[in-house]
Amino acid sequence: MTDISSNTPGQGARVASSLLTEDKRTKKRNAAEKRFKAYGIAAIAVGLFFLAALLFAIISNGTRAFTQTFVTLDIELLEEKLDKNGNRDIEEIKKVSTFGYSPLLDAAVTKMVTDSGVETPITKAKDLKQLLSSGAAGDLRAFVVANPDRIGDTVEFRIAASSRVDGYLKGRVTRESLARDKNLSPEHLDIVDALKEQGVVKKSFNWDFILGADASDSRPEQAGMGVAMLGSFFMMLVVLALSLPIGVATSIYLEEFAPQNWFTDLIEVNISNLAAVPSIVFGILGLAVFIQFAHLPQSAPLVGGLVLTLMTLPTIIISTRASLKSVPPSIRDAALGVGASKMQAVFHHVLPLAMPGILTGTIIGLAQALGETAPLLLIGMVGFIASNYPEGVMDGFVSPNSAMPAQIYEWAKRADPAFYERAWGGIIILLVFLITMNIIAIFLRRRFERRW
Amino acid sequence: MDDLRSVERIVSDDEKTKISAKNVQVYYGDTHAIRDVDVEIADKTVTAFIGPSGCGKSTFLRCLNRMNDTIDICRVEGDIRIDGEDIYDKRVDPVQLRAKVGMVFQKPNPFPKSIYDNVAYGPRIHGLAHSKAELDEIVEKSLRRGAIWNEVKDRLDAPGTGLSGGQQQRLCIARAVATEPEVLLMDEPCSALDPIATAQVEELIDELRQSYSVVIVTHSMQQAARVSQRTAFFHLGNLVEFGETGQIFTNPTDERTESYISGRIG
Amino acid sequence: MDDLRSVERIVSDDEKTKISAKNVQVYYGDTHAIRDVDVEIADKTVTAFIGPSGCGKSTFLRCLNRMNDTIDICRVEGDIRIDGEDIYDKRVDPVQLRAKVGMVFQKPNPFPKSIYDNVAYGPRIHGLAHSKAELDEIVEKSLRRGAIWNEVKDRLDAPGTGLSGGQQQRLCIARAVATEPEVLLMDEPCSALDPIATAQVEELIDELRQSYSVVIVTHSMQQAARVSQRTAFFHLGNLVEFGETGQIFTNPTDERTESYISGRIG
Amino acid sequence: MPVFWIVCAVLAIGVIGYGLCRSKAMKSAGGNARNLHSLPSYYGANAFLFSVVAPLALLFAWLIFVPILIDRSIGATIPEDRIAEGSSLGLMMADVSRVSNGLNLAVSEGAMTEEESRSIRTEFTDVRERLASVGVALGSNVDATILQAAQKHRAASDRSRLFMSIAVIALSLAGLALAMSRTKADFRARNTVEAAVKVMLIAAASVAILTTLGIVLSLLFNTIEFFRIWPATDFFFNTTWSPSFGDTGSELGLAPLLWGTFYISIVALAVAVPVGLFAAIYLAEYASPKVRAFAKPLLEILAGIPTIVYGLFALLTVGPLLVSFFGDGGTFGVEWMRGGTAVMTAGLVMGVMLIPFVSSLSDDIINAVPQAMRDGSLGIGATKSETIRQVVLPAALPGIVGAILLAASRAIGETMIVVMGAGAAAKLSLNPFEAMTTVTAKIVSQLTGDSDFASPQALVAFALGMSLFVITLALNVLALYIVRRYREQYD
Amino acid sequence: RDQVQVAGSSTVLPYASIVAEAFGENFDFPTPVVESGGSSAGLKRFCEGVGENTIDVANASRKIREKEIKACAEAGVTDIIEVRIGYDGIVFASDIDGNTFEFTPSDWFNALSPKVLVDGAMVDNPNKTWADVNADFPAQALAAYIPGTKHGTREVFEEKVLAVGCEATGALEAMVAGGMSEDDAEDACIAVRTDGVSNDIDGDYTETLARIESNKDGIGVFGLAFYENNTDKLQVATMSGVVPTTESISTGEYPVSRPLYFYVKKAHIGVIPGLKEYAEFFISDEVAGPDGPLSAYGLVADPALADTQSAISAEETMASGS
Ligand SMILES: Nc1ncnc2c1ncn2[C@@H]1O[C@H](COP(=O)(O)OP(=O)(O)OP(=O)(O)O)[C@@H](O)[C@H]1O
Ligand SMILES: Nc1ncnc2c1ncn2[C@@H]1O[C@H](COP(=O)(O)OP(=O)(O)OP(=O)(O)O)[C@@H](O)[C@H]1O
Ligand SMILES: [Mg+2]
Ligand SMILES: [Mg+2]
Repeated sequence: MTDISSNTPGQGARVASSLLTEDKRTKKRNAAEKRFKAYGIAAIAVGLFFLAALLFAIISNGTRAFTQTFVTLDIELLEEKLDKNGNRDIEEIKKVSTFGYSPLLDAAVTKMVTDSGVETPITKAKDLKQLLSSGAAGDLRAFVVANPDRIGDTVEFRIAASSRVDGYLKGRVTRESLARDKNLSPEHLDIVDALKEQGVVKKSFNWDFILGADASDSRPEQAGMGVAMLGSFFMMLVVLALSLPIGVATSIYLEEFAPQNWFTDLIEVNISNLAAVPSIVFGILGLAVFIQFAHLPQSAPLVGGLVLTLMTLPTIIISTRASLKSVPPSIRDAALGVGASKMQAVFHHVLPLAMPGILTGTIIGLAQALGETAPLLLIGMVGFIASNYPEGVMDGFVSPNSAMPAQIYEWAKRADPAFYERAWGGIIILLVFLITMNIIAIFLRRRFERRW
Repeated sequence: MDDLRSVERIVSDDEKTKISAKNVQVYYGDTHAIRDVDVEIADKTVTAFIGPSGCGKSTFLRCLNRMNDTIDICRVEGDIRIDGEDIYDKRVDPVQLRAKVGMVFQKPNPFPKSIYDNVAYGPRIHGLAHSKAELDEIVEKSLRRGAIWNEVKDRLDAPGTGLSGGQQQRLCIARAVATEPEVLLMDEPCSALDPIATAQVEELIDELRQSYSVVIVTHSMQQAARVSQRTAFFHLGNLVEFGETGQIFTNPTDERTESYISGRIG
Repeated sequence: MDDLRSVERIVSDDEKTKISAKNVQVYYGDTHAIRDVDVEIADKTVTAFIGPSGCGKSTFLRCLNRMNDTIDICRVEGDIRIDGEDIYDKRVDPVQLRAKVGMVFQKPNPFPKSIYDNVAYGPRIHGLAHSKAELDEIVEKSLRRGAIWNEVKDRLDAPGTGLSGGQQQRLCIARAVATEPEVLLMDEPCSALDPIATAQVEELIDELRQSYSVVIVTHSMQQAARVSQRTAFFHLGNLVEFGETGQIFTNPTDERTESYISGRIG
Repeated sequence: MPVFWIVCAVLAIGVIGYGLCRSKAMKSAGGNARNLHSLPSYYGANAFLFSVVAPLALLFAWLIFVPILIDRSIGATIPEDRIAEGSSLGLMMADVSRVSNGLNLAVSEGAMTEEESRSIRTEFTDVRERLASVGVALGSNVDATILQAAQKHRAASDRSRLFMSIAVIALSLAGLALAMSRTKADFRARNTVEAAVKVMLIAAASVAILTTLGIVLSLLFNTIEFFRIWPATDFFFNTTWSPSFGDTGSELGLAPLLWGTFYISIVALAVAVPVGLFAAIYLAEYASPKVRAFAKPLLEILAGIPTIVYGLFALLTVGPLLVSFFGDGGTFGVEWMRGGTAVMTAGLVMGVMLIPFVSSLSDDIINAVPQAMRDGSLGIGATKSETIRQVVLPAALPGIVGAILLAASRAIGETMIVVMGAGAAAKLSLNPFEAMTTVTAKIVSQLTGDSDFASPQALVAFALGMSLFVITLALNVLALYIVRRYREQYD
Repeated sequence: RDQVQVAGSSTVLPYASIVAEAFGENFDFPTPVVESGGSSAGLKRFCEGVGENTIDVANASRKIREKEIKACAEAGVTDIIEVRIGYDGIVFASDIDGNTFEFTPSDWFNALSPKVLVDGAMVDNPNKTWADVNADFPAQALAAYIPGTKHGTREVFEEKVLAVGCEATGALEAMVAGGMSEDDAEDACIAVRTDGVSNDIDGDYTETLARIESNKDGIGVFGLAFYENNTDKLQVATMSGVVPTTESISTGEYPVSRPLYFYVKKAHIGVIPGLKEYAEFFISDEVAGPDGPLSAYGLVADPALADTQSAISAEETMASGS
C-alpha cells in the first residue's frame, strides 16, 4: 500500500481502461442508450404536440361560445294583448301563445330603432325583429306568466341577439356573407353598429351557455350546456358507482381466486373481447335489456349510466388485472405467512399496490364513457332532449336528459354556424369536466405509487 | 463443537408430538423435490433442518403451514398432522393453520408499509390488541424480541423496505412472533445477521421453546447444535437422518450425514 | 481462528491501490448513513467489510459502483477513485464503471428468465462471446465457478426464479463473474449457502484474487479471516478500523472492534 | 309497506344484528378477542349478512316473480271470447296492469278514494279519462272485463305486498336469530363472511358473462333474421360492399369492411404502440417525478378529447397535409393519394387518440416491476436501455399486452374518426392512401340509416356485429396464448 | 311518463325540435323529447308495441314501408296516423369562391355513372373534369360528395337525378338495347363510380361542408335548410335552370325534394298528455305554414296542409284514411 508507483508484475490479462474514455463498444451502447432515451422524449413530445394542437383548435374555436350579444329592450306589457279581461286570471293569461307576444316585441324593436336615430331602409317590424333571438317571445311569456302583476308596466328586458348579430360582433359574420343570407341583411348591421355605439347592444359573458338548456335549431343563441352537463353528471355517478366496484371485484376474483381452468380462460378472453365490441352494440343491448325488458324509462341518465357501465367494465377489468398481476408474489406470501386469509392479503396488501393501475383504468374508462355517444343514440339520449332541469336527485336519474358529448354531436350537426361554435365551446366544458373528474384520481394515484 | 451445551439440552422422553409428517412427497411440476419424508416434531422443542443448498429444506418447511398452496405447480402428497389433525384435510382452514404455524421466510419480505404496520398487521387481523396502547406494546415487544427495537424505535413510520438486509430479516422475525404462533417455522433466520444479532435471535428461539415449538433451517452447524434439540438432515430431497441433535453431530448413523458434518467449514 | 492461514495470505507491500475512497458521506434523505469513510482497496486482494447489521456495509459497497444512483433519496458525497479516476466525475459513465466493478447483491435477484439467460445476459450485452458455442462455454464456466453447475446443468431452460434460495444466490454469483469484472463486490455472497458451497465460493474468491480485487461483506468472522487480506470494520456508519486481516482479528486497535470480534459466537 | 321502507327495515335489523353478535361474540370469549376464531367485527358482519342478504334476495325475487304469477292467474280468469279481435291476452294484461297501477296512483294522489277505486264500474265512470287526469297512459278505452280484472289484480297485488313485507322482515329476523345462535367463540365467522364476499366477487365476474350473453342474444335473433333473407355465403365471400337503398342491387360483402377495419387498426396501432410504449418507458424510467406527474395526466387528456374533434382534425388538418405530401403534385412527387380521406389519415389520428391507452397503463405496470430486477441488470454493467428492453419489459409483458389489447379494441370500435378520416367507401385495396371504412362505422350507419328496418340493409348491422364479435374473440384467444407463453413471473 | 316521446329521422329532427320547443313554451305540457337516430331506428322503436316504454311518435324522412306496417301490427301497433309535414329540398352546392354551375340530371349521370354512353356505346366513364362532362362547364376536377346509402336523401338523388339523367342521356335505352333486362338497367342507372370521384358521406351535412372546405373543387349534396344557413360558405347550383328555394320547390318547379313525415300511435292519443295537441300544433298554419318558423328554417311547406290538419283532428289512421 505504500509503494504505489512500483510496477506490479503479472498484470491481469485485461488492459485496464480508463473510465473517462469510452471504448468503442461502450460508445455504441451509449449511443443506443441516448437514442432510446431520445425515442422516449420524442414519443412524449409527439403526444404533447398533438395535445397542444388539438387543445389549440378547441380553444380557439370554442372560446367564442362563452360570450353572447344581448340587446337591452324596454317592452311595454300591454294589458289589452295579454289579459283582455283584465282580471289577471293566470289560466287566461296562459292562453296567449308566444305568437300573441309578437306585437309587443314588434313595437319595442321599432321604438328602439327609432330612438337610436339610425336611418334604415328596413321598415317592417317583422324584419327588424330579426335582430333578436326568436326565443324572445318565449322569454317574455315566461316572465309574464310568472309575474302577472307586471302586466301594463314597461319592463326592461335583456334579450339575446340573433345568432347573425352575435356572429357579426364576434367577427364570424361579414357584411358580404350577409348579402346572400336570407336571415339578415347588411342593412341590419348598420342598426347594430349604431346600437352598439349607444350601448344597447352589448357582448357579455354568457352564463346561459354554461348553465342553460339546449335550444332548437332556430335559436342557437339560447342553447346551453347546463342540463346536458347534469345528464352527464348523473350518468357518471352511475358509472363510477357501478363500474369501479364491479370491475375491481371481477378482476380480484379472476386474478386471485378463480381456479385456473378453461372456464376462467373463457371469461378472461371474453372480457378482452368485450372491450372490442363497438359501443353502439352496447346501446342495442341496453335498449333490449334495460328499456324493453326491465321497463326503465327511456332517455334516462340512469339507463345511460348502466349502458356506459357495461362498456367501461372491460377497460377497468383489463387494467386492474394487469396491475394485480404485477404485484410480486412475495407480498402475498408475507401476508399469508402471518395468518392473513387470502381475502385479507388481497384487500390489505395487493389491492393498495395495484391501485395506480386501477386508477389509470378508471381515468381512461371514465374518459371514454364521458365522451361516448353511440350507445346513447339507441336508448334515446341523443336529439333534442335536454330542455328541462331535473327536479331533484331521483328525477336527475330518471327524467329524460342528454349528455355532453351527445349535445356536442347534435350541435356539430346543426345547420347554423353558431351551433358549430357552441359545439367547440361544449368541448371545452367537457374537457374541464373531465379534468376535474380526473384530478382526484390522479392525486390518489400519485399517493399510491411506489417502487419496491 | 461444544458438546456440553448440546447434551445439556437433550429433551425429556415424555414430550408430545406437535407435528407429524408421514410419507410426504412434494413435486414441482414433474420434479420430485421431496421424497418419502417422515418427521415427528415435538412440542416445546427446537428442531433444526440442515442439508446442502437445494436439498428441499425450504420446500418441506413450507409444507408444514401449507404455504406451498400458493405455488401453482407445487403438489404435496402424504400425511401431515398437527396435534393429530391432518392439515391437508379439506375441512382445515389454511388461514387458521397459518395463524397457528407462523413463518419467517428465507428472503426477507417486509410489506411496503411502515415498520410499525409491518409488525402490527398480524396482531390487528387476529384481534390481539384492544387498544392502540396495547398494540403499541405488542409492536415494541415483538421488535425487541426480533432484536431490532433499538435500531428502529425512532423511525417506526419509515417504510420497512428501506431497511438494511439484516434489519429486514429481523423485522420479519418480529412480524412473525407478533402473532404468537404455536409453531414457528424459521427459514435461515440469521443468514444476514451479525454474531451479536444472531445470539439475540437464538436467545429468542430458546425463549420461544418454553411454550412453543420452533423449526429452524440453518446452514450453520454450530447454530443447529446450539439451539436445537433435534436435527433433521436432508439430502437431495430425502430425509437422511433425524434424531437428537447431540447424537447427529457426534455420532451420525448415515455416512452422508457424517461426511456433510465433517466436511463442514463454516 | 486459524491464524496460520491468515498469516499465509498477508499481502505484499508493493500492492497497487485499486479503489480509494476519501471522506465519503452517504445520506438517505436526512439520515446520515455513512460518515467520513476513508478506505483504500488494494488491487489483487480480498477486502472484507464486517460490522453489525445496519452499520452501512451494503450502502458503502453500493457507492463503489454507483448502484446508489438508483435510490432516489440517496446522496453520496466525498471522493471515490478507481485507478485514480473519480467515479463520481460527470464524464464517467456509470455503465462502464459497473461493467468494471461487478456486484453480487445481498438479496439474490435472478431475472425472471431462464437460468441460461440469466448468466448469458452480461456476456451478451458486453459482447464477450462471438458465437453461441463460446457463449455456452462462458455460461458453463461461470456456473461452475458459482458452484451451481451440477445442480442446474439439466435445467438450464428452467426459470431462475424457481431455484432454491441458496441456488439463486450462487446463480447471482455466476451471473456476476460471467462478465469478468475487474473488481467484484459481493454482499454476503454465502449467507444462504451450506458449508460445502461456501467453501467452493471461497475458493472462487481466492481464484479471482489472482487477477482482480474482491470486496466481500460478511457476517462470518471466520470467513473474513479465511478469505480476506484486509478487513474493514464498520460501526454505526463509521469506519472504525481498517487494516490487515490478521492484525484486525488478533490485535485490534479500537475497542469497538475488539468487543465486536470477541463478542462473536458464529 | 313501500319497498323502500322494507329495505330500510331490513338494513336496520342487519345493523342491530351486527352490534348484538359482535358483543355476544366478545362476551362468549370472555372479553378477550384472542379466544375468538375471528375478529369480533366478523361476527357482526356475519350477522349483518345473515339478516340482510337472504331477505333482500327474497324481496327481489318476489318483486320480479310474484307479479308474473298474479298476471297469470288473473289472465286465466279472462274468458277467451272477451279478447278483442286483433288483440291478445298479453296486450290485454298489459292494459289490466296499467289500469291497476293507475288506480293505485289515483288513490295515492287523492283523485279517487279507496272505496271508489274498488267499486267503480265502466258503466258509470269514464275510467280512462279519470286515469288520464293523473297521467296514466292507457292504450284503449277500458271495458268492463279489463276493469274487473284490474280490480282483482289490484287486490291480489295488495295482498302480495302485505305477505311480502311480513315474509321479508320475518326472514330477516330469523336470519338474525340464527346468526345469534351460531355466534360462539369457535364459530368461523371470518370464513362465512369471506365466503359471502367471494360470492359477491363471483357475482361481479358474472356481470361480464351476462353482458356477453346479452350482446350475443341481442345480436343473434336479428342476425338469424338477416341470414334468412340473405345468403350467408354471399355475406362472407362477396368482396363488394355496396348496399343500395331500394330492394334490389345491394351487395353486402363482409370482406372489404373487415379489411378496412384491420388496415386502419394496424396503422393506428403502429402509431400508438411505439409512441405509447416509449412514452411509458420514458415516464417510468427516465423522467423526473415532476415531469412524470405532469406529462402522464396531460397525455391522458388525449383519451378524453371527444372523437368528433379527432374526426375534424383528420378531415381538416391531417388529410390535406398528407395529400400535400403524397397526393398529385405533392412534395414526394408520387400520386398515391387522391383525397384527404384515407386509411392513413384515420389511422394516424386514431393512433394519437390511443397513445394514452398504451402509455398510462404500461407506465403503471413498468413502475411495478421491482427495483431489484433493475439493480441486478445495472449491477453487471447493463445500460438503462438494455435493462429496460431485456429485463423490465419482459417482466411487464402481460400488462403491456393488456394495454395494447385495450388500444386495439378501441381502434376496432371507433367510428367517428373513421367516418371523417377514412371515408365511407368500402374497398379492398392495399394502398394505405385510399379511402376505406370499417365494420363498426358501417354498423352505426346501417343502424341509424333511413332504410326499412326489416330490410337486409338494416339487418346486416347485426350480422356485422356478430361477425366482428367472433373474429375479435379469435384474436383475443391468440393474445392470451401469446401472453401465457412469454410471461415471465418476477420475484 | 308525462312527456311526449318522439324518435326517428335526423332530417326531421330540426323541425321537430323547433316545434317541441315552441310547444313546451306555449302549453302546460312538458316539452316533448325528440330523439334522433334515423328513420329506420325510429320506426323500429315505434313498432315495438303499445305502452309507456315505447315512443309515441316516429319521425321519418320517407313513407313507412309495407313490411314495417306489418311488423308494427304484429307487435300490436295497429292504428297509425300518418302526418306529412312538408318537403325537404335537396340542393347541390359548392364552395362560395369557386365556379358557378347550372346542372341538369344528365350532367350528374355523366359525371358519376360508372358507365356512360359515348358515341352510342356504353363505355367506362372517361370523365375527369366537369368540362369533360359538359363543354359549358369549367375544367374543374370532378369531386362529388353525395349522401351514403344509409340516407334517404341518397334514394332521392338516385331517383330524381341519376335515373332521370340516365334516361335523358339515352343510356337506359342503350343498356336495354344491349341486352340488359329493364330492372337491371334501372339498377345500373343509379350506380355510382367507385374510383374516388364520388364520395359517400355517412356523416351529416356538416361533414359534407367540411369536405368541401378541405377540397375546394368538391360539389356536395345538401338539404335546403342547411344551405340557407351557410350561404356565407356555399353557393348553390341550379337544377334544370331552377334555383332551389322554398317557393320553387313547393310549386314543384325544382325537381329534387322529398316529403317528410311523422307517425303517431293512435292508441297513445288521450293517454299520453299532449300527444294530440303536439301533432296538431306541429302542422298548424302558424307553425308549418309558409310563414311559420319551420318554413323560415328551410322546410318547404306542404300545399295540402289543410287536409292533413283535418285528418289529424279526426284521428284518421292509415288504414281508414287512405
Ligand atoms: N433505501 C434506504 N432508505 C433509507 N434508509 C436506508 C435505505 N437502505 C438502508 N438504509 C439505512 O441505512 C443504514 C445502513 O444500511 P445498510 O444496508 O448499508 O446496512 P448493512 O451494513 O448492509 O446491514 P446488513 O448487514 O443488515 O445488510 C441502515 O440504518 C438502514 O436502515
Ligand atoms: N418454485 C419452484 N419451482 C420449481 N422448482 C423449485 C421451486 N422452488 C424450489 N425448487 C427446487 O426444489 C428443490 C428444493 O428447493 P428448496 O428451496 O426447498 O431448497 P432449500 O433446501 O431450501 O435450499 P437453500 O438452502 O438453497 O434454500 C431445488 O432443487 C429447487 O431448485
Ligand atoms: Mg431454502
Ligand atoms: Mg446489507
